[in-house]
Amino acid sequence: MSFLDLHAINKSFGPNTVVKDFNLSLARGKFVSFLGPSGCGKTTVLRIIAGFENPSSGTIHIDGQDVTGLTASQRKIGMVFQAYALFPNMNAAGNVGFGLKVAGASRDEIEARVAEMLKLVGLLGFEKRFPFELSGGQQQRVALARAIAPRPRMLLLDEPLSALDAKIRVSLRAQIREIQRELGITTVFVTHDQEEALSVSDDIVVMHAGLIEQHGNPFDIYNRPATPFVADFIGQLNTLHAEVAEPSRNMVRIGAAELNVPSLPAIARAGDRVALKLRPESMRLANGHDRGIALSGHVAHASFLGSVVRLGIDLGGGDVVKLDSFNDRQTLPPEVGAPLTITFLVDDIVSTQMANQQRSA
Amino acid sequence: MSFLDLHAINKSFGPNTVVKDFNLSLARGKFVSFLGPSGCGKTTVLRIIAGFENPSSGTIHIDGQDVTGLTASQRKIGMVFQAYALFPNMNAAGNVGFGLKVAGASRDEIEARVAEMLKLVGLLGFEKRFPFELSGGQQQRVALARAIAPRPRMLLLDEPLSALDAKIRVSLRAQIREIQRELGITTVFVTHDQEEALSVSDDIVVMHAGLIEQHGNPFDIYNRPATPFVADFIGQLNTLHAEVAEPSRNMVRIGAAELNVPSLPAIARAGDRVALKLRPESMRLANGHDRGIALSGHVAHASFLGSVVRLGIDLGGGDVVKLDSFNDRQTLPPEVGAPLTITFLVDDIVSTQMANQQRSA
Amino acid sequence: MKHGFPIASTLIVFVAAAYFLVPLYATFQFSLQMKRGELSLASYASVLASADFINTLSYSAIASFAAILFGAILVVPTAYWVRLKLQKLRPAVEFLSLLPLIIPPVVLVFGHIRLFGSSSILPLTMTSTGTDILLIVGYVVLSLPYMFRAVDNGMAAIDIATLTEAAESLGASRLRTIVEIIFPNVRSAIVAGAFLTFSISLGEFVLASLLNRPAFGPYMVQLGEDRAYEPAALAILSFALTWILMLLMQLFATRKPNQRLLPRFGTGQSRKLAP
Amino acid sequence: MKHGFPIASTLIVFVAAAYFLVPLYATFQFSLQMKRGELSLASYASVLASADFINTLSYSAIASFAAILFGAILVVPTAYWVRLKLQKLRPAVEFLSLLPLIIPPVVLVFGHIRLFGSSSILPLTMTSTGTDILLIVGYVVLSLPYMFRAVDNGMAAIDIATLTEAAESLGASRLRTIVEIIFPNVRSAIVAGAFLTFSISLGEFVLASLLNRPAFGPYMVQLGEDRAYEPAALAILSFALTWILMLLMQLFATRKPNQRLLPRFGTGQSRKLAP
Repeated sequence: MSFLDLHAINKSFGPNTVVKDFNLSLARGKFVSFLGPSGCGKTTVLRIIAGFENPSSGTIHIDGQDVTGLTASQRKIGMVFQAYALFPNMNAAGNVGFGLKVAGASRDEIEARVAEMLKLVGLLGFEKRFPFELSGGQQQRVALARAIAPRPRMLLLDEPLSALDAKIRVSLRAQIREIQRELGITTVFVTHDQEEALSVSDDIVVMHAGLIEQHGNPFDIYNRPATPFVADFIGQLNTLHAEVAEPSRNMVRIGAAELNVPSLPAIARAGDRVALKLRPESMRLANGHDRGIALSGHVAHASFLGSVVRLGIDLGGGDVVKLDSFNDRQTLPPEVGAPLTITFLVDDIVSTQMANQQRSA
Repeated sequence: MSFLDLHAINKSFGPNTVVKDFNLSLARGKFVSFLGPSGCGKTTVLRIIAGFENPSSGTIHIDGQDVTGLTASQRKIGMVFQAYALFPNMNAAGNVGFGLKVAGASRDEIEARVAEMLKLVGLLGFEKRFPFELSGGQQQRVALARAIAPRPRMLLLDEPLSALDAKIRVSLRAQIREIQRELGITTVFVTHDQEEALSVSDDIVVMHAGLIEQHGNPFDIYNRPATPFVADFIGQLNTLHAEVAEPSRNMVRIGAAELNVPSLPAIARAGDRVALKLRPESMRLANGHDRGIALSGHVAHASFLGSVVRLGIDLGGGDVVKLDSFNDRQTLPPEVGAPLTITFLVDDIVSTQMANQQRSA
Repeated sequence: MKHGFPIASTLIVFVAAAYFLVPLYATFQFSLQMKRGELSLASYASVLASADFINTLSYSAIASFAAILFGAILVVPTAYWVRLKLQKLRPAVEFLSLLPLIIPPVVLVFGHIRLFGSSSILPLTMTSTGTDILLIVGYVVLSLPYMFRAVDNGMAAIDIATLTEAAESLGASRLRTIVEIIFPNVRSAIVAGAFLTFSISLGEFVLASLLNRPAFGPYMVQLGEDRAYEPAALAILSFALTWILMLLMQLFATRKPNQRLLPRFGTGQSRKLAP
Repeated sequence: MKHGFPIASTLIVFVAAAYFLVPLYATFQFSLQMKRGELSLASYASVLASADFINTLSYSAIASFAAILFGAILVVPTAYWVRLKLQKLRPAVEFLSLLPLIIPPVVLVFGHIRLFGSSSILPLTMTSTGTDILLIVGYVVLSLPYMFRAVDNGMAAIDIATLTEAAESLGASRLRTIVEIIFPNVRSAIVAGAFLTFSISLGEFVLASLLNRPAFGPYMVQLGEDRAYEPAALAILSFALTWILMLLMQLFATRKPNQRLLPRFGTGQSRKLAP
């Protein structure tokens, strides 16, 4: 049986419906991310789970108990906020111990648990520091310790990393995931950053305009997007235009090459133009160990990004595809205008759409 | 002869010296980035070029003219600010035309130039919009148009993208670079974002604590860092520990393998432990086309980041190296604990340091 | 977060509103009762017919406008330069701007009478014009906390330093920057400060009374001691006058996009509720 | 951006400072001249020996403290709930808090005398205690703009809504949240508001005079009309008293980390100059 159950949640603010018929079942100990652009309703769902907002309709069960009617203070859910929200008048120990004090724990018990929690987040020795004496990353680690100190049934994280610097963001997300695994605590993580969601989650719920677009593991979300929105929102997509050759056999033609694509839109007729969608990293520069389809073109632009070199390759006919390759210390990136050949596998085609439905990636 | 010449610039605020003996010669039409962590002095140098700060000592020449004593309003330098700094009481046309109006251009002339500039930044038709009616990216494009409308001798950009969303940041940096190429205007770009600097610049000046650490093109900055600071600050570094075998022949030993490294610290003696530094993308999973040195280990952690899969590989002896590989739709990332073999070339070793000087990458 | 609180606090807000509005209504109602047994505007007619009313009102209005003018000329450049160049002096200037609230006006008046009295080198109190000047200066001082706050917050809302640098990099002189960039963007803040200055000056009693000026405040108090119904009419009139003026000033300031109806003292951050 | 401006504006700041400090000094100097030809504290002795001084001062001090207490009890929960739950009512509440600056006090007094006069259902003005209550309520109202601003800005500085949610998610009741989280974090803001309330109430004249209360303000004005040197001494004394009180209040509020010495009305953003 699932640990967290959201059933038919709807939420409106006045005339605006921000969450529509949201259903989710989550097993105990899982780490799930809500991912979507701002305004997609992900934070509202989180706040409904926490008890900060009432759903307009629907029910919330945690561990079999219907908590829909409970206040936030009765739900036993730990929460970490984007803006840290440490109590400025208390030091780190006071913050971490607050939930235990409220629960009526003894002084010794609180002290021991505070030490344990601060050790867990790597801040042992920082007990006496006030929030304004801590860096952003340290504050958020104290906030995490505070949230889990009273042994909540669940942990909710509301964009906890978006106020932090890039390097700290990466290291703290790994630390959060490690702690979550260690404690086995069921966790919901809200973010608009796809790399963050992909890298830490067991499961991802991609949301758009109040609806769930896809619910799956990171690998599937990225490699088998269920809707055009997910395909576009997560990662980048190249578009290759082709002409339908034989719709019945899923054959298309690019220039002189014919290829058998995994699928074609049902309405496609011979002679229609279709758009094949591929990830930039699925395309390779031809290097002797060639595979799959090869297409020739020339470099339209080249960006050296450090570990990755990103080329824009003009294949003629209006198609400029992006191609990522790793930096090689011995080889300068190609010059603009240089001719080259790219290869890809038909299995790498993420989706095939009618050309007039094309979106820019 | 160089177009911009900074000679022996020093700047102190009270007791703090924030720029130390800064020298720079820049050819006409170049795009140079100042890159460094916050507080490194990069913005101060930019503000000294603009005329918003006076250097404590040193001279600034633009196109042969000594401008050290000129006010900002006399220097004819266009500037784009992080916070856009559009005049809230003027619409887009009013903002773009302000510099020309100040210079005494005629009404027709202003109108024509405003249209030309707005077209250049892709905002034709937005003349009547006020700043609060524009998105962040649009505001910054208007700010760019405003800066270049009076045909300044140089363009200065002070972290122009850091207030924008990730996707807009990437597209606007490409647009800025394109416009800069089209106009051939000498440009200085300040950023703390290495990918931004690497992708758009002809030249990069890496700064640290008021000093220039390295001045070179992006490829060299990344692949041939001149100082340990640059190596650490730009990109990521793996550390592989090795034992010095024969210092005279630059031979080291890792486990049973002996290899000839490009260089060794002069003080290295046989039996000393040294740290070899390599980029994550220099390491490859062994795949049959093996090359260079091969080392065996097992997966310590695996993150799926979308286009890239990042593995941490435990090679034993305390060395856990990161390895980036591109996502493959057909292959799930390896499980934690799975054994595998990595390969790298000795030419990919960025630097070799004594093990006790080791820094975390 | 869900039970009952909105009702309790809405109640508080209504009680607070009632605290102002009920007396206002009571005053208005009373002002209509001059003729026994019927509601009439007789008390208003009586007030408006009085030469003292017109004279003191116009005297105070002129003095208030003068105070607004001098106040703006003093405050706008000061606030601008402090923000631009004298960040270190900010605490001192902020403190100065609050002094008029802390120093009882009586102290100021005594000090001025001493300084500018018959035996001083600048015997302003000896002439009527001199005393008028002292009164206006006093009004400027009394309104300083509000004027400075309003203008300073108006400048905080736009990033004055960066706007100045942007204008400079486009070749604009300092004067041009102030006239074309700074002033248009703080105009509504100046109007807010002016409105408060006017309100305070019009009803002010202590300064005008001690300097013995024929101002509206002392006239109101005097009438309050002498008559029954006219003071109520007077209070309503002065209230209405203040509001009409405020509306006129708002209309004048309306051209700027994105302005607020009410003077703004604080940060007024609003919290993002939905995701 | 480089030439001369710091000098010009530094000058303005000094002139502004002089405008307050010179009269203060002149008053002080004059207060020492009661005995012809020598400097003495005779005027102070005369003031301090007067029973009226002690009586009116203690009366006003008690009334001020009462006003502070009631003001805080009214303002802190209101400001808290408005921030937390009634963002839509913010403009209305902000406007209400400014009303006392806009409505002349005379109007309020007339309204109250009408409402609570001999013929009303709550004839407060008929008893001394009733009038005292009216005076205190009047002081609360007069200080509302300052008290509300100070507390509201204190709450803006910390994110009150998120702190409340954080406390709730840790199981805390609303009362516990207010007592342990909200109050300690706005204590210095309350002290700032209290200080201004005290300053204003102590020197207030119009309300006290119209309600005919034995308060310090009317006493100062009365003395100013009757005597020569004592008023100066009185002004200095009241000034000193206000400051001593402020220091005491600051000491009381000092435990909180990261506080400011001065009451804070605005955003007080400081600009980052170096990179």
